[in-house]
This record gives sequence, C-alpha cells and structure tokens, in this order.
Amino acid sequence: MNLHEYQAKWLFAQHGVPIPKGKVATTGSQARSIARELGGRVVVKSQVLTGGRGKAGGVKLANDPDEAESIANQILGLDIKGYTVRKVLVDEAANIRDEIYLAILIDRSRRLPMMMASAAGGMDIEQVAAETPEKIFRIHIDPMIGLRSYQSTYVASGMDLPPKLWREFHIITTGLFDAFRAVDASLAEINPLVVTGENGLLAVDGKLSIDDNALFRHPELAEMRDVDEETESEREARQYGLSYIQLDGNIGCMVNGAGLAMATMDVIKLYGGEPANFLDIGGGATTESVTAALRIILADAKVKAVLFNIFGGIVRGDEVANGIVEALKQIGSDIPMVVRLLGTNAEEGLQILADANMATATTLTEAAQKAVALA
Amino acid sequence: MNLHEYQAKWLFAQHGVPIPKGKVATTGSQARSIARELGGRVVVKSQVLTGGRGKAGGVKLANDPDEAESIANQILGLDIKGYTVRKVLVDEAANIRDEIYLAILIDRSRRLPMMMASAAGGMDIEQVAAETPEKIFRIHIDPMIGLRSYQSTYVASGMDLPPKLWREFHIITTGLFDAFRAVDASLAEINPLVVTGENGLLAVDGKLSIDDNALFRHPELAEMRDVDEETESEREARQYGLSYIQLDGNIGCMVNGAGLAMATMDVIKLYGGEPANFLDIGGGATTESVTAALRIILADAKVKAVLFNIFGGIVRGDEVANGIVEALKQIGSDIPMVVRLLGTNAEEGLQILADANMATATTLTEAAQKAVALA
Amino acid sequence: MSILIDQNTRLLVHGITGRQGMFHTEKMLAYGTNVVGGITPGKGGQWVHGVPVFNTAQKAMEATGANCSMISVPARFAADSMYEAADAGIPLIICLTEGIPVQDMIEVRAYLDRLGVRLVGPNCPGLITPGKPGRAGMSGTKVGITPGSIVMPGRAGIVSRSGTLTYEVIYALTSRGIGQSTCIGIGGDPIIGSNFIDVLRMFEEDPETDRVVIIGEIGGNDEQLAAAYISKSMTKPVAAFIAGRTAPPGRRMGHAGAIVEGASGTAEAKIEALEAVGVKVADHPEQIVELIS
Amino acid sequence: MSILIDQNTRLLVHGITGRQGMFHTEKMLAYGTNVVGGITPGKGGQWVHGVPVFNTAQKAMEATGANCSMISVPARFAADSMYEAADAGIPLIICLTEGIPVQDMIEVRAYLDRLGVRLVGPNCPGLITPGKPGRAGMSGTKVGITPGSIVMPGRAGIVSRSGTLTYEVIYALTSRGIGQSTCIGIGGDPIIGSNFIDVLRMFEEDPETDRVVIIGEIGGNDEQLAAAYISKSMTKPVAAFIAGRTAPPGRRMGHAGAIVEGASGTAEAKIEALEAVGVKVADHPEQIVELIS
Repeated sequence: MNLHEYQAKWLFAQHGVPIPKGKVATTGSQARSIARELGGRVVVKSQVLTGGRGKAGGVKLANDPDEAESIANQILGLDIKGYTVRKVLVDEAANIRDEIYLAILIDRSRRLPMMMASAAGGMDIEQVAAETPEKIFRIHIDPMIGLRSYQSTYVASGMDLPPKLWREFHIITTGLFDAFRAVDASLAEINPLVVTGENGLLAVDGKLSIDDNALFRHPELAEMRDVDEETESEREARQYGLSYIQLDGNIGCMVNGAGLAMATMDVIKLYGGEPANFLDIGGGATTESVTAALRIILADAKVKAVLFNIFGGIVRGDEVANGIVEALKQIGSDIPMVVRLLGTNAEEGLQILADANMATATTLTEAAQKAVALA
Repeated sequence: MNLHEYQAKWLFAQHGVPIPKGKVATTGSQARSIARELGGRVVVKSQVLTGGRGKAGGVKLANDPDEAESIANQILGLDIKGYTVRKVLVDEAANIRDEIYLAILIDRSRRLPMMMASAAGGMDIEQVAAETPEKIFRIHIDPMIGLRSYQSTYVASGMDLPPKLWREFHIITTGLFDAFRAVDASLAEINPLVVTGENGLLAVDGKLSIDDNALFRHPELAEMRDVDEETESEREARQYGLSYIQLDGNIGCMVNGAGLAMATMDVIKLYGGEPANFLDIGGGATTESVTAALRIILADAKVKAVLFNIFGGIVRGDEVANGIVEALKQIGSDIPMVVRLLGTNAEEGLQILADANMATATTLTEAAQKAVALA
Repeated sequence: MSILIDQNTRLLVHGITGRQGMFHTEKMLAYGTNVVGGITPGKGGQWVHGVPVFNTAQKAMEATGANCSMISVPARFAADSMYEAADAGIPLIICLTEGIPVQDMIEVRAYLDRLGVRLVGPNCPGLITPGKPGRAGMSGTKVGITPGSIVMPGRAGIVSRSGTLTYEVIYALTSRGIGQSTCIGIGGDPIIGSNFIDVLRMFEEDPETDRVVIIGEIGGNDEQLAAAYISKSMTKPVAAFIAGRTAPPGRRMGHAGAIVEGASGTAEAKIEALEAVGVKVADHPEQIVELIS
Repeated sequence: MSILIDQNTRLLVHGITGRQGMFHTEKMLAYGTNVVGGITPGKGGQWVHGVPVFNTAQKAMEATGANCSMISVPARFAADSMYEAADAGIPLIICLTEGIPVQDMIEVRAYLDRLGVRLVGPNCPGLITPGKPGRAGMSGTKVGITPGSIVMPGRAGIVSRSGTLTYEVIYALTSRGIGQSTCIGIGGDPIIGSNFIDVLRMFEEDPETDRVVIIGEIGGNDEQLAAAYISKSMTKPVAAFIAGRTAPPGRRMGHAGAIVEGASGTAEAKIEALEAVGVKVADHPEQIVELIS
C-alpha cells in the first residue's frame, strides 16, 4: 500500500525528520488561506499515488496566496496517469541549495534493510544508478541493531556534506529508519532531501510504501488508504480477499493460485491472445468468491471472453463446477467462457459444466486456444 | 538508581501492565480523600527505597477513609531501616486469589536479560530459590528479538495458570520487558503479580532499578531520583563524580581507583582497623576533588583517622601532594592523616607532605598500620 | 531416496487445532506421514486425529522427540512459532503460512541461520516424497498440502516458488508416467528460508533423483543465482518454467515476492540466464513433460 | 613474546582528538606503539602527534591496514565505535571507556562474538607488553593507559579487573625485579569482552610467560570459572589477589561490576574457589610478590 506524499512526510516528521510547514487543500480557496498562513511563497503539489507529477504539471511554485489559489484550481481535477487529483499539499517553499536522495528499502538478495543515498538528489535514482553508480552509497542495516551513527557519517562524508550537517543528517537517517521499522515499510524515500540556503536539511518530498502483509498490526495506517485512488474493481477484490490486477487485454481470467494465474496469462499471450487481468481467487474457490471474481472481471468492458483455470487439489472439481454454474446464474452474462478443471473429480466437474452448456477443456493449451478463438 | 514502588508501577503501566488504581499522599488527610475516591477499602504503603516494609509496619490495609487517614498518619514519619517515610501510596485493595513472582534482570554469566517467574509469589524469591528451586522458571531473552509469546506460554503453563489468563500474562511479561528495555533497567520486578478473585492479573507491588550508566539517555528518570533518600554526603559525592559509600568504621580512606580503594579497605581491616568508607576519587586527584572528598570523609563524626592512598601513574605524586596540602588548608582539621603515594614523582610528593607535617608511608602495609595506630 | 523428509521424519504441527491444521494433519496421516504431535497454546492435553496436542514445542519435544515442524498458524503468530520450533531444537521447519510481514522474516531468517536451522517457506505448499508402494517401509511422506493424489514415485525432483502451478506440472508429469523423488515448494515470498540453490544442491546429491524441474516466477534474482549454480555444479539435467512473462512491472502478482523491480526481476531475464547455461525452458507448463523426458 | 599486542600491532585510536585520546596517543607513541591512525567524525584530514585522523574506521582501514582499535570516546558513543571497528574488519578491540550501559554491552558483545572479534574491556586500562631494551625490534607496545614507567620486561603475566590496583601490583613486582610479559586489564564492568579464562588460556600458550597473577574483585563469578579452568588446564603457577573482603553486600563499589549479589559474588567465595585448586591468594596486594617469586 502506498501513502500520499503528505502522509509519508507527516509520518517521517513524527520520527524527527524535518519537513516544510504545509497543509492539504481540496479547493483553491483553502490553498489560498494556507498560503497566507505560511507567509505567501508556497509550492502547490498534487497528491496522487503515481510518479512523474512534476512533468505532468502537478507541482508548481506560487509566489503569493492569489497565485496559490489559481494554481490549486488548475491542478485539482487534473488527470495524472489515470489518477484524478483530489487534493493538493501546500508547502512553504524551501530555499534549495543542494538536493540529496535518501531511501531505505529491503535488499532481497542480502535479506536486509538497505539505505541508499546520493548527492544527486531530485533526479531519478535509477538513472543515477545507471549513469554514475559511484555516486550512490548503499549501506546495509542490521535490523537487530539499527542504523549506526558511523554508517551515517560514512555516507555524509562520502557525499561531501559539510561536517556541521552530519549530526542533523544522522538524526534524519535514524528517523527515516525508525519510521521504516515502525510502519513496516518496504520503501521509505526522501527525494529530495534539501540542503537549504540557511544550511539546514529539509525533507521536501517523501514516499512511503507499506508492506500489505503487516497492515494487521497497523490499523491506523490501513485507515490512511486512499480509496479514491482505487478503481471500483480493485476495492471489491480487496474486500473479498482476491488478488486482482487489471490489464489491457480482452480475455478475463480466473485462476486459483498466483503462479498458475501468471502462467495462465502467459499461455493466453502465447497463443495470440491478450489477458485482461490477473486474478487469483486463492485456495477456496467457493461460490461466493467465484461470484465476486466473475463480477469484477465482467465489470471490465474490454473483456470479450473469460477463461477459468482451476486446479482441484484440495477443493474437488465437482464443487468448483457447481460454484461456477451458480455464480453464472446469479450474474448472468453473454460473454463466452471456457472452463478448465484439473485434479480431483475433474471429470465430474467438467460434466456438470458441459450440462450447463459451457465450453470446457482439459489442458491449459486447449483452454487458452479456445478462449483466444472466442474473444 | 532505585525507583519508588509507585514510580515503578506507573512506568510498568505505561507499557500495558495492569496496576491497582492509586495515588501518592504525603499527609493523612490526603490519604483519606484518595481512599474516598477509590471507594474506601485501600492499602496504605510506605514509599521508601528499602525492602522489608511490610515487616516494619509500613504496609497496612484500611477498610474506610477514616482508617486510611489514621494509618497514613502512623506510617508517615516512620523510620524503616534508617529511611524516614515521607510518602505513602494509597492503592485500591486487590481481591487476591493467588500470588505470582515475576522479574526481569540481567544474567551476568549468560550475558542476557532473564525472566524469572514463580507461582510462589509474595515470598522472598531467594528463599524460594533455596528451598524449592523447581518452582522457579528462568527464561533467557534474546534482546535483539525480545520476549516471545511462546516463552510466556511456557512459563504460564508451567505455573499452572488457567489458560484463559495466558494472553493477559503475555501482555504483562511483554510490557515488563519493554519497560525493562525502555528505561535501561537492571531489575524490573512485580512481586506479587496477583491473580484476582475476578480472574484478572494485577501488579500489586513493583520494583525498578535503573542502570546508572544509562541515565544520560533518560533525563526524565534522572529527575525521578528521590534526593530525600540520600544522605548529604552521598549527594555531594554524586555531584563531584566521586564514588562514595559510607561504612561503620573509623578510618576514612581516599583512594584513586575502585579496585585499589577496596584493597585499601581490606588492608585496613587486615591490620585490625575498620574502614569508615569506600571512596574512589577517580583518575584526576585534583585539588578540587581532593577537597570535596576530604570534606565528605570528615563529615562522618565516627572518623578518627584518614588514610590517603594515591597511585601516581598519570598524575604526578608532587601534584597530588600539593593538592592534599591545599585541601587541608581550606578545610582545616585535627584528625590525624596518613598519606601514601606511589609511582611517578612519589618521593618529591612525600617530601612536600612531610614538610607540611603529615604522616607518610611508602607501602600500603605501612600506611594501614599507621592509620590503625592513629585512629 | 528423497530430500529433507522421509519415513524418519517425526513431525510436529504448529496450529494443529486450527481448521487448516486439522484438515491437513488428517491428510498427512493418511498419506503415511509420522505426525507425532501438535502445538496450540492452551489446548495441551487434547488430541487431534489421534495426535497429542501440547502447549509448547519444548513440551512436545520432550514427549515425542520430533525432528521437523510444520507451521500452519495465522501470519501474526508465525514468527513466534518459528522461533519456538528453533529454540526447542527442531532442525527443519516447513512454514506454510502466507502473509508474514517481510521485516519479521528478515529477523526470523537471520536467527534460524545463526542456529543452523533449515527453513522451507514461508508461503509454500511444503514437501512431498511419494511412497513406493511395492517396497516395505517405503510409504510416502508429506509435510504440507500438496495433494497426495497427483504424485507418483520416480526420479524427477521438483522445486517451485508456486503452489497450484506446481501441482499442474506434477500432474502433467504423473499423467505421462514421470514419477517424482521429492516435490518441494520453496515459497512465493521475498524472504524465504531455502532457495533454489539450496534445493538443487540436495537434488544433485540425492542418489534417487536423476533430473530436476525448476518452476520460477518474476521477482528477485533467485533463478539467475540458480543458473550460475547449475552451470558450475549440476551434473543432472534441469528443465524450467518461469511464470510471469505477461506481468506488468511494479505490481505484485499475488505472491508477495512476485513483483518486477528492475531488470533482473523480469521473466525474460530469468529465462535468458537459465537458457544461457543449457537449461531447457518451457513456453507453457505442460511443455515441461517434453523437455524433461 | 607476549599476548594480543606486540610490534606487529597497527593501532587505530577512536576518539583521538579528545583530551584523553590525544594525551594517551602521545604516551603510546612514546612507548613505541605503532599508532597508525585515529578516528573522529568531522575531523578527517587533521593530524594528532603525527598520526592521521579519519572520519570513519573504514577510511582509516583503507589507508592504514590497521589490526587493532582502541576506543577512547564518551560512553554514549562507545557502542557505535565498537560496531564500527568490527564492521571495518578490526579483529581486536580494546575499549577503555567507562560507564557504558549494560544493555548496550549485551548487544555489542553478542555482535562481536558473531563476527569473531576479540574485545578487551570496556572500563579497563588496556594492555602493555614491556619492551626488551637489549633486543633489536623489541621495543615495548602498549594499548591503553597503563604507565610505561612502572613495568619491566619479564615472564609474569598479569590479568586484572582493576586499574590502579593493577599498577600497584605491577609496581611491587617491578620493584622486586620480577618483570612482566604482558599486563592486561579486562575491565570492571558486568559485561566484558575477554574474561579471566580467555586470558589465562593465552598466557598458558605464550612461551614467554611462565607464571600468572590474577587480580580479581567482588561481583559475578568470573574468578570461580577461572579456578575451574586453572584446575583443568593450567600448568603454569598462578597467584591471586581478590579485592573487596570488606565490601558490604548490595552496594556497587565504584566499578559497575563490583557488587555482591548472592553468595558467589563475595570475595570469600572467590578466594575459596581459587585456593581449592591450589592458587595462592595474597592477603594484601604487596604480598603477591612473595607468592609468585
């Protein structure tokens, strides 16, 4: 789960990271009064859960409250990569001398949290990594001990930060790691961390991704989820515990198991089709979950055919077949469907489906070819 | 540094440990109004930094506010092992069904925090350990991971605690360990942890010893120190950074280094004397620290002679001698003193002291024998 | 005759009184697994399908001398159960639980490594060693949830990051008469206990395995590391399937670990690395049968 | 010729720009110690008594190839300095700092053990190996604060939990012509890096040590463990002094570790344990000379 910039920065601030003064506005006049409160010169920043806001015209400097209002009015309602801007953050404008990139993430291969930092802040870090890898510092953190002061010193001195800023830099790196730990983040990023004209440090932009698996112990974070940023289908999938990702194709798929779901998409593509989604209904495949999944798939107007691929291991094939037939009755649809069942009682299941006039298949290849033909 | 019972329990409560409702009173009428607030039946408990309060009559049950007032008036001002009672804690009386002993301390030989628990709560744990060691559970805690749920389960099931209390017991053990870590404790103890008639758990008494070395990072705890419980000399020694412990003998000692100070006491005893104190003036031995130390030693009316034992390693013997002469001038005293100097420039130092008409010695044996003769 | 589990396995089931725990305990017993005890705090003294339940792993160990733990408890309790099993002296832990926070797993894995405890999973279907019906004392052993009905004894080792996709491949192999020595799911999470290399090494050393199937997917670089290992140290033939060629970057495809972040996480990069060292990579799961025959 | 330090020691001083750090660096250089660098964050590029200062241990290691670190920083920074030295690859750390919180030391010690780094201290005077003036390349080496003026080369190994009490004993030995191979202070804290047994083992193996003096004190049971080790594994004669016969129970006698808690922490219990295995225990420090002659 990704948080908005303002949520991320406010969480960082709770762990001692200095951030600009600022507030969130949903209207131009709110933006005006916030700007007046902050003394006039502000940055108006769209709050949407996607990158590239600057290039899309979603981040702009305003020199006075009037300008803040008109800019906010421009930005609010803007479409950025499919997301509609509903909120802007109005931040006191910083006096920027230098920009630092600072992030903490999980290094999967070393199985440790890692701090990444670069004096080339403000830029895309992947570009810096590709072009000038020597400018990036990577520090692994022993989670049992935490980020140590000398590690911050190593990075600060390596980036040629003035020594009088090292202590503050350590407070920020420690605060960022504390926040990373406290909220079970998979990524906590400050880009840029600004060296101000007043020779201080300021986290001007922030990004925070939370490990979905850890949300059970952070109910306060789960509530920060911006449901406006989800599609109706994503929201419904989440409610039913389904893994669903919408894609651009026209063949809907419903599969039990994530790996098998990916493989099903791959095979559709292999035989010339385009998958409309990734959808894992999990282990159960009950009538209820099948019904919800089918509703979600069919809500996508691009879908011209649906492929079911269910491995009946623990669940029996005849149970699954009955569930599908029942779900179809409830929903009703003219979209052609192909069902492939495998495993325990697969034959009985296929018979039930055939009796309900559904197209069936025994191999994945056959199922995919049929679906592609029907779409 | 030891905290009072009420301070310990309030800190435990901040980490989720259930404690009785209660407040501190310094007068009988305060105790009366607290008792009224709590509904009448209360326990009035002297708050002094020593054990054995119950046996000394410092803990009593009151059935109503009137009785609470009269009991508080009895207890306030009581002398318990040399400590005057200045405060009482008035706690709601618990409905006690069973008593558990629970503590977390440092196991020096394993170099780990250790949880100790026993169903024989309320009793002296050392007695339980001696008589029925099988009733004591010892659980070592990996500080990097913390106390684990299964460890609490192991103890709770071993003590035959009813399973419906295990979750609450785990919350308490975890809270106690969190408190132990958060305040850098060397001991965090709940004795007794009561199983109430209502089938809940309640920390009825608490003890918390803080690692003095860690007080720099707990300024809020350092402020909780009860200076009323220190002697004037202990307070002054602490202010000057001297290690000072008053004893019952009549030969004051001033030594640089803790090991040498203990050895000096031992040698005084070996030759028939009784040391009046332990005093380590540390590495410096400046005029200022010598003056403060001498003032503290002489404040003890039992002192009949003073033995200085200074090893001049880094400090030069002549500097130390000048410091002692200067300190004596400032303080002025008729008490006989023996100075033993060793190491760099010891001869020059001894000459300075001899010129000031002080008794001197070159070996520790000689110094101790002289001091014993003079006392 | 197999890797990691066999008839000498003495299994504890953590979470045995839960719905899943009870169901799979029954299935495992039916398949021939020696389930010696279960653990559920507060339910010590009960019995599940004839298996005694204990409050703690330590008590279970004292009573049963177990040598393997299967963790089937909710995600929020899974780390504690793994610590418990390890501290009780269990040398092999199979963790089925899905949804364990990554930061928990970082600490658990580091701790188990320090104690020398082998972990399989989490978020995995476990292991199955098919029985050899004709041979005395050679009944099958499974620790986990892989259906016993789809396997058959044989000499192909299967290692996979997935669940049902693995069943798919096993089913295809069995249908064509290619039996398995051991099938092992290593799990779909970013931080897991045993990786492809660990299992490949065991299959390479197992005298009853003569070929190996790898089922990988997007995310991380475990397949690339496996390729390097195969090139250097494997003498037995290896075939592979990698799921997720059509997965969009930056999205988690169900498994917490199945996300393309950077170039090395793509299916293409993995396939390329495997093919470069001579591993045959199937275009679709059923094709594995041809490549490994 | 000595234990732990000698002319091959290449020393880093953590906290070299502090008052104590500068003072003792000068003394160590004068005694012949090869001080190759110092560390103070923010002061990299400066020089102290001809020794280059670095911002981090890693940079210092790259530039100097050091193999020993002496920590002389305030207590609140000491844990970080020990982690830093260990992570930079230093195999031997001598920590002089007094007043480090016990819970910090528990974690540091566990971490260093895991990395195989030897720690001496904290809260100790360090080590000194007296020089042998007559032999080429045999000048003395000291890491710490023991005054070079009181030692003389010889064959007695000294190990102590104390500071000035050790000087007292060394002084007495030197005055009577009994030289020392190495004098080592292991520190007065409850959690220390190297204990009596560690050092006794090194002295036992050191061909240039032929007798050993132990200086213990109240608190803990390290002297009892030492007694057991001596009984089992020491061939060289050992004499001891234990400070604190007159110390009252339950009070910390200056050293954080010098507190009698329970029966095993008393001087009597320690003396008894040592005498039971044939170690001669002195009644007063100066008597050591007679016992070890």
